[in-house]
Formats: sequence, structure tokens, C-alpha cells
Amino acid sequence: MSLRSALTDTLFLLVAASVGPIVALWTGDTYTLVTFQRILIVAVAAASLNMILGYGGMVNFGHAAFLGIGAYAVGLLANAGITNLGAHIVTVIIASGLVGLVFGAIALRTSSIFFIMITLALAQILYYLAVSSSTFGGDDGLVIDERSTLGGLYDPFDPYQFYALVAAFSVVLILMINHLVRSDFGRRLVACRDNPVRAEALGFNVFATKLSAFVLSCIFCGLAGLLLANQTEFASPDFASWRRSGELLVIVILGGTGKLYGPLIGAFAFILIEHTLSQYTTHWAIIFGPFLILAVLFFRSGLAGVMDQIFNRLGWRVQ
Amino acid sequence: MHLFIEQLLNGLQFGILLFLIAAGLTLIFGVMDFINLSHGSIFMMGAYFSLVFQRLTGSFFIAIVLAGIAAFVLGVLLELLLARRLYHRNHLDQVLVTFGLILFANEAVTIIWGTQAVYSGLPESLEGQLELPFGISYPTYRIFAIGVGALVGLLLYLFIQRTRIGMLVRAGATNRETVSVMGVNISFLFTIVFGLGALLAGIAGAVAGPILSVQPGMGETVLILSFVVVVIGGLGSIRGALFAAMIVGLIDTLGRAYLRDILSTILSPAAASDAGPALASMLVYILMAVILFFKPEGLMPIQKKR
Amino acid sequence: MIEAGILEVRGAHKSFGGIIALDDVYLSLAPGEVHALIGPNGAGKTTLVSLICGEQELDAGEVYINRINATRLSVHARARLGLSRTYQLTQLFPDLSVGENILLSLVARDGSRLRVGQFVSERAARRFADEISCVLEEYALHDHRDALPGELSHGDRRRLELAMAIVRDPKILLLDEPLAGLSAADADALIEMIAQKLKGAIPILLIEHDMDAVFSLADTVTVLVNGKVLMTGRPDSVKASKEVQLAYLSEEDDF
Amino acid sequence: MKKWKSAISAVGVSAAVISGGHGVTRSATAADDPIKVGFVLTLSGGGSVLGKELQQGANLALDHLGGKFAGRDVEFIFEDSQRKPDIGKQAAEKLVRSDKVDFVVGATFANVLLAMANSVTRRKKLLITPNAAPAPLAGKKCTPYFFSVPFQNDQSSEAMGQYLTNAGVKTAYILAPNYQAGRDLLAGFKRRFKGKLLGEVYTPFEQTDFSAELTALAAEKPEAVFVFYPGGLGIQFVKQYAQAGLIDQIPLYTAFVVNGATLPAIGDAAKGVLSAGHWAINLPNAANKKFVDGYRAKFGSTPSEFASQGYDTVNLIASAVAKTGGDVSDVEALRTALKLAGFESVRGDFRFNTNQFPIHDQYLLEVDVDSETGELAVLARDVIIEDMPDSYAGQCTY
Repeated sequence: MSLRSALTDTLFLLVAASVGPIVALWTGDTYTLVTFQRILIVAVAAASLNMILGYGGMVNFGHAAFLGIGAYAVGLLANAGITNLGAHIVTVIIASGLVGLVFGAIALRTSSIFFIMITLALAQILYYLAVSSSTFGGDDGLVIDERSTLGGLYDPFDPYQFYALVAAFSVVLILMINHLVRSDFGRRLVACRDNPVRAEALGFNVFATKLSAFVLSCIFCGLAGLLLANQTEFASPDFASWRRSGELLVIVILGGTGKLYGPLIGAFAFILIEHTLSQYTTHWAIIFGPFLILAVLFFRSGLAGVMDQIFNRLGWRVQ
Repeated sequence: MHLFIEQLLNGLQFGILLFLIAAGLTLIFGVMDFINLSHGSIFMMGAYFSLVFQRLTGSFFIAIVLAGIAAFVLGVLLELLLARRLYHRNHLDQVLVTFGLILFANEAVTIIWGTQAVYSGLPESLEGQLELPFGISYPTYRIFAIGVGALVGLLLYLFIQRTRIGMLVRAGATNRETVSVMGVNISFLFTIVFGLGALLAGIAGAVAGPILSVQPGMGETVLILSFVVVVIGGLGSIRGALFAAMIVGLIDTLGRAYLRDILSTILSPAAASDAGPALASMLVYILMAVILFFKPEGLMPIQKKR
Repeated sequence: MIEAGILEVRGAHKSFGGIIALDDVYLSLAPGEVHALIGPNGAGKTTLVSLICGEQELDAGEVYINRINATRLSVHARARLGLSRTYQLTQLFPDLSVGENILLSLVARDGSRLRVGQFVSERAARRFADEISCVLEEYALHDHRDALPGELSHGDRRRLELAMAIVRDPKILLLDEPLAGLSAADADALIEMIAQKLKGAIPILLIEHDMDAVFSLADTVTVLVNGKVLMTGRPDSVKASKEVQLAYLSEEDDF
Repeated sequence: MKKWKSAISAVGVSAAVISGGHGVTRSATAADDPIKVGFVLTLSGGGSVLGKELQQGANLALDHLGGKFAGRDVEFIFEDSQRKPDIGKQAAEKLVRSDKVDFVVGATFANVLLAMANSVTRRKKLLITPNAAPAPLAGKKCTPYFFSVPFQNDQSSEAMGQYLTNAGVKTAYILAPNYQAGRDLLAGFKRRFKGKLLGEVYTPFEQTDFSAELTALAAEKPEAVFVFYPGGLGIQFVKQYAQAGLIDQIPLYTAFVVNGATLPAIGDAAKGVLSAGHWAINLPNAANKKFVDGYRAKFGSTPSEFASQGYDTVNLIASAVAKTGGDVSDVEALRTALKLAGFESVRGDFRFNTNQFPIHDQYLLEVDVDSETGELAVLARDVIIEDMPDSYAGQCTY
């Protein structure tokens, strides 16, 4: 079961990740790669949020702050002349892990609406820090001159090679998140969400479990920020704004909370909708707003849920 | 000393504005357990409505009242069409639906009034400075804003303490079941409370219009701050909201005014001028994090009986 | 103390804003015994249970679990010392299937502390598959393995909760009104189950209203009235006590 | 197990739609294909008023050119950055890679421009900014493929400082929002202002109420106040400055506060506010008259400087294409042609510095009633500095 699900995951993610290059090769238009890169990166961030939202019941309304942390860590290192991907990864893990630990320790003292609001407030603190600090480039953001390098193993500015790196990285991260959710730890997390009283009585430390999940999720989001910084060659306070956090929530819900592939499907759908609508009108928000409302009101299981239903009805259900 | 008193007045005025918005938010949360991000959009609509009514009636004062009424109607419609479908849903769903409303409202305002900021001026009677005792002179309009805020706050207090609906609101905030057991038409009560919250936000928007820049998205900064107020004060507690609004208003204003000077006693002037404004913008959020760390339910939580 | 009990409450004191809920309560659960805690409504039974489990803190006094001072320990830490319990209102994992509910208990048995391995391993479900089947069989829940707790009957839910409390191999079992809300037939079945499977095998602290059940199961009975221990003794001596009858039995004739 | 099937089909559908949007292979540029100019502007959300003005200015210029550069058809492609750096970057990638445009024009805001600049210039495509002009691109990070049409951000604050020095003002109090541009502009002011600063205040970003700062400022009694507050911040500052009764006591000197976009919202409170800038509707040159009249006729409103910059940008590009005889295949030739700036700017004299930022006159601008229309407008009163370069050109060594 476990090996099979891991293989299915890998297979599916590789298929998803290879759509971009196939289309790009077919049309000769490497811009397609940029869109698909963005989808994958957003999917990683959304999956990291889904991990604590869908399985841990933690509504982090400041999750995008960790996109910012990842992006700034890369930016500051790269501009100091350190471009090695390994160094970037380690730094991002430490930075987002530590901040996640502090944020989580504060926020997890509260629950429900207070949790939503305190995560928002904590993220705002980071946002204002980024905006105000001249070392971070302030509101203008931080231009990153060099993408992360792998000791000359690949050319970061070749569109296909760079896509391959982003895709490989994203696939690995999503696989890791999926694995975590399925792991014994994932079961405990669900237990702590489902009935904290019972979980405590079974001897599970609810706080520690939730905090670990929170920190891990922050690290994954930080790594998504690393990718985002590499893709945009830029770090901006905007990455950490509360609207981005809102968008991440939207993507998770749109895709289907607590569904393994929800975030990826949500990211596809979100970027697709944004992309398509904004080609017709600059007032795309007037359509997207109501769409979001209807989606929440009537499709609670998200797109992944809707698809499940359709395929069930078609008798596609395997096993 | 004059300077300090003026800064206190500034803080008071900002706090009262925050209170008007936060009071509605906390009412809606306390009675219906509903988290309404679109409250800031109603604040924005209040500012726009007041401009429309100024043009129609020619009177600044009538326009404020009419803007409040229009916001009330808007709130009632919102409750009837959307919010009541969400009371039994979780907070996340409520956040997302009202997030969608923000997107919609901003874009609708853009389409109707343009993306450009719109002119909102003052009647002559409110221009200029008012001479206060001790040789302090203070902008007339800001005194007016404090006055309107205080008046609305007082009316709200009377309404909640002295009327039957107000009594139900109080009862509803502490014990939802009792109210329905008492045979009250609960959905009517909810509609009224939602409308009332919108009314307060609308008036706040109308009053803030001449101070702020009336443009799409103007409600969002205020929204986040008033959520901070509501959470610090304790969800559902109007007294808490008043208290917290004053704290936030004063801390924010005094932080901006004095933080740099305070910091420069320990840091170099350059570092102080760097850190001062950065810290000032984070101050209220840090305050909130600290308060919630020690009192996870806010300063004056309502004792819920279920 | 010559022979310390497996669960000891010593001089427990708790008050809520001036109202004294528990006053100098001593309780000792000997290995292997079924110890019933009875008392009229408002006597402080629920408070005592939550103090034992660590949901509330004592104002004064001490709690020893498995001979370790647990007075300052959290709920989960006490659970790790071997304290296992059921609730007056069943506490299950509502969004997980019956099988998964049991699984989590088994996971807890094998180590409830968070360890690095758990982030990597996802073998729990396979490792415990057979054991889950056995447990379900034993508690007559095998038809409901994939059902959600909400879909079960009340009696099934009670049995599920009991199973969850027991499979994690506790040192002490605390049953908080296990018969509440059960039909007469279900209640009898459950009493039978406790008597056959658990009595003697594991020390049990039983909080129960049903006097028939109490007197048929208990080895020792403690009577709590107005936050104080009125008496502790053998069931028949308690039954015979005039004081107890005055304070408790007389006013609740229906028991 | 069922999940992966549903997910795969989702990917398939998405891919079809995305590639359908813009994935069609385009043939290499041929002489009869239109010349493509891609714009990355902020067209929705906050700040979109600037993007729209830029867009309208650009469209008007193309009208005036008869829709052609050097006899060849021209196609404008507008992309919306939503003022988000990553979206702007993506839009630039699309223009360069997918649409294969000949020129990229952008962006409206510095954060978007900084994010997208590398994607364009690294591919040796020409990038021309119609509005945002942050210091790094003028100095250390300048490249041969980047041109700025409007100005360098600091120029107007330097001119304002110069003006106050010339006017013999002894004391000033200066304010800006606490971010990079704010610090740059106040630094620019300080470079040229020789009097004494009674206060230099950076207000928290996104702060909307300035009462605390105004109270502190009034207590210092400076001879002049200089502020940099773009967009909504400026509207709020000027209104509150007037409400505090300061406008009659201490003259207000500004940069990026009063312009065609903010003036209607500030209203009469702005009357008398002074600023420095490179353009105003009343500049007496023929190109400007044609532009202002044409804009009023086409859009029914008075143009802002943003529209003028959009207009100048398109005319600059047209002039370069004319120089190469309609050939856009040789980027180096185009670049040399652009550098000549052989077009009639609506601001009068215009040439490029070594860093490809403009050298132009800085005017003293005052908000007053325009005698022609009877509306409030920003009007040029005097020249403060002629042929002014920016202060970063020296750092530019590509």
C-alpha cells in the first residue's frame, strides 16, 4: 500500500510536471515553462498550508510570510555572493524553521478565530519589517542577480534546465508533504485536530504534535519561497502580504481541503482562472470574487472532491 | 506639554474611529459567531455613499446620516443573501466568502467610481482650527470626528442597555440558546445586528472620508487594525473593543510621535531613525501578540454559556 | 503508607471562586481492584476525575499515578504513566473510521511520545491491521470497521471507547459513567464485559450512578458528598452505613 | 487510488487551456509583420490609475503616428502586473518569450520594474520604462538595454532642494514614507538644500493618518516643509495638512504628491502646493500643445504627467525605428538609435545621459486654477535647473 501510493504519487507528479516542457517543445514557446513553474511553486506552498489546515485544522492566515522568508534568505545570500543551492536550502530551513517555531509557539496557545488573527498579526510584523528595512530593499524589494547554483552542474538560465530543477524540487517537496500526511505522524496530527481531548487522553502531546506540524509546514513554505525567489530573481514584501496568505487559503479550499492532490489542482485552477480572466478584462476580480463565494458555498469538497464524484459516477473507481 | 496633549487627542481621535468599526465587528462576532472580513468594504462604501449623498443633498451632515442608513441597508442585504447561509459553517469558510466579497466590492467601486481617489472635502464650518483651553489649537474637523464617534458610541450604549433588542443582543452574545428559547425571532435579531454593525462602519467611513483618501481598497488597512482591536478586546465584548481601540489608537499615535526619540537614547541617531518607524508600524501587532500570549482570549472576554 | 496504591490522591483540595468543590480528599486504588466512586450530583466526582487526569490543577494535595508524583504533569504525560479513561460523553475521533480510532490507540500503546521515526514511517496501518481485526471482533464491532463513529449506535460507541481505552495496555483504567444513556440490555452486556474481561486484570476506578452495577462490580467503594469523602469501604459495609443512606441513598430512591 | 486519475485529467485540461491561450507557434519576424511593443503596466487593483494614464498616453501617440512606425504596422500588447512583482516578471517573460516583442515598455512601479528588468535585458531585449525609475537601475545596475524616459526618481527632490536654497530658505522639515524610495528622495533633497533641517521624519509604511507628525512638525515652526508621498498617501497628507491649518502658515513643497491623478481627490486644499517636475500642461512647446489638445479630444480629460510619459515613450521608440529604416532585427542598431532621442518631447529639451536616463529641465510647478479650463491643474511657473542630469550616472559603468 505504502510503496504503491508513493509510486502513484511520483508517477502522477512527474506526469503533471512534464506537461509544461511537452507543451513548450510542441509549440516552441518556452514561456509555457514559466507558467507551469509558477503553478508548481504555488502548489508546494499550498500543499504546505494544506498539511496543517486540512490535516491539523490550523488556519494559518499568515502563511505567505514564509514565502517571504524563503525568498529573502535566498536574496540576501545570493547578493552576498553565496549562490550554492545547498547553502540556500540549509539557510531557508533554519530561518523558516526558527521563525515558524516562535510563531507556532505563540499562535498555538490560542485556537479558532484567535489563531487566524494572531497568525495574521505575526505575518504583518514580518511584512512591515521587510518594507521598512533598507537592507532588505524596502518596499522596492530585493533584486537577486544570481539564481541558486549547483556547482556548475546545470545552467540556471537555460529555460529547460531551470524548469527541470524547479520541477524536481517541487515534486520532491510535494512527495515529502504527502508522505508526512500519510505517516504515523500524520495520523496523530489528524487525531489532534479531530478530538484534542481524546488525543491527550491517549497520551499524545497535542501541542507538540501541532507545533511540529506547524514548523514543518513553515519550512516547506519557506522552500517554496526559495523556488519563487529563484524563478522571479526577486524578493518582495509583497510575497509576504496578507493578500497572498488569503490567496493560498483560496487555493487550498478551491482544490479541496485535506485532499492530497487538492493543492496542486487548486494551484492549476487558480492560476488558470487568473490567467484567463485577466486576458479578457482588468476587472477580473469582479468575476473571481463571486466565483470564490459560490465555490465555498456549494463545492465544499473543492475541485478534487468534485472530480472524485464525477469519476465515481463514471465507475472509474479503482479498488 | 501642549504637544503631548495634542498627541493624546490624535490618539483619541484615531481610537474612536477604530472603535466605530470594531464595535460592529465584535457585535457580529459576539452574537452570530460570524467573522466578517468585508466589514472594511462597508467602511469604504460608507465613504463613497457619503460623497454621493453630499452631491445629492448638498449637506455634509445629512450625508453622514444617509450614508449610515445606506450602509445599514447594505448590511441587511448582505445578511439576508449571504451571511445567514454561513452561520453554521466554520470560520474558514466565513473568511473565504468575505474575502471574495472584498475582491468584489473593490472591483465594483473601481468600475463605478474609477480607480482614482475621489474628492471628499469639508464644509466651511468644519474647516480651520478650534482654540481649546490652555492655548491648544486643534483641527475643527478632528474635534467633530471625536464628537461624532462619542455620540454614536453613546447611542450604541443606550441602545444596547435600554432597548428590548439591545437586551436580546446582550443575551445573544453570552448565550445563544436562551434567546431562541425565549421565543424571539432569532433570524430577525441577526439581521438587525448585522445591519447595525454595517451602520457603524458606514458612519465611520463617512466621517473618515475627508481625512483619508477615498479610493478602492481603503478599507483594508483599517480592517486589519480593527480586527486587532476586536481580538485584543475580547471577541464579542463591546466594552473590550472600546478599551482596546483606545489602547491601539494611543499606542500607535504615541509610538509614531515618540518612539524615535526614546530609541535615540539607547541607539545612535541614525539607527534610531531607521528602527523607529519600522518598530512603530509593528507596534500594534506586537502588542496583540503579547496580549494574546498572556491572555489568549483577549483582555475582556465574554463569559460564554452554552 | 505501607502499601501505596497504583493510583493515589492525597489531600486533594480544589475550590472555584470561593465555592469548595473538593476538600481534603484521599483516594487509593489498590492493584487489581475495582474501586467505585459514588456520590450524589454535585458531590465533586467530575472535578476529582478531571484532577486525576490533569485537566484541572489542584489547589493543594498530590496525585500519584503508578507511584510517580503526577501532580504537576499534563494530561498526556499522565496518560503515558498508564492512566487510561473513558468519558461520560463518548470522546472519539469523529472524522476517522472505527478501525482508525482503534489504530490510534494501538499507536499510542507502542509509544505516545513524538519520535523522529514517526515522520518517516507509515507502517502503522499495516503493522496493526490484524490486531485491529482482533480487537473489533472482541468488542463486537467488526461489522463497523469502516463506519464513522457518528454512524454507530450508542452502545457500539461505548464499546468502541472502552476498546480504545483498553487496547493501549493501561496500568489504570478510569471509567466515567460508562453506563450513562445505555438501554438496560446494553448496560447489562457492558457490565458483563467489564466483569469478565477486566475485573482483576486491571485496576479500575469506576464512577457510576447505577448502584446495581457498582455493587456487583466493585471491590471497594468511596462515597463522596459535598466535596468530602464520607466513607471508603467494602460494598456491603457502605450499603449498611446509616450515614451513607442518609446522605445519598435515601434521597435517590430510584437507584 | 481514484484520486490520481482525477488529478491527471485536471492537468490535461489545464494544459490545453494554457497552451491554447498563447502557445501557438509564431513565425520569425518578417518585414511585413507588425512591430510589436509589449507593455507591462499596473492596470488593475491599487495604483492602476497610473497604469491607465500611461496606456492612454501611449495609445494617443500611436494615433498621432498614424498607427505606424517608419511605415510598418505596429501592435501594442498590454499586460497587467497587478502591481505584483512576480506577476509583472511573468508578464515580461511572456512578452519576450512567447509574443517575441521587439520592445518591452514597463513598469508603472519600481518593485515590478526591478523584478522584471533582468528577464528582458539579460536576453538583450530593449526595456524602456515609462514611469518607475529607481536609483539602482540608474547607477550600479544600469545596463545598455535599459532606458528611462520619465526621469530619475531623485531629480525632482533635488530640484526642490535647489529651489529652496536659491530662495534663501533657512529651515525646513522633511517627511517621507519609510521605504527605499522615501529615503532616496529625501537624500536627494538634502544633497541640494543648504539650510538647516529641523526634522527628517520617516512615517510607517501604509500609515494613513498623519496627525501625530503634523502636530510635531507645527511645533518646530520651519520655514518650509518638503514631503514625498506618492498616490493615496499624498492625498491624505495634503488634506490633513490643510485641515491642520498649516497650509497658510508654512508653504508645502512636494515630490510626487500633486499630479493629474491625485489632484481631483485633494481638491482646493492643494492650491498653492509647490513641486518640481519635468512636465506640465502649460509648457509652451508645439509637441506639448498637440499632445494636450489631442488627449482632451480623445479622452475628454486633462492629461497627467503619466500620460505625457507614455506619449513620450512611444514617440521615442518610433524615432528609433525611423532611424533604422523600419528594421527592428538589429538590437544594437536600435539601441544606438534610441540613445539619440531623436523625437520631440512634450517636456521640451530631452537627451539621454550616459546611463540612458534623461537630461532635462526641472520646472517649478504650482497647483493653481488653469485659466483655460477653470480647473485646478499643476502649472509650470519657472525653470529651476536647466539640463539637469541625475546623480547616479557616475556610478554607471557597463
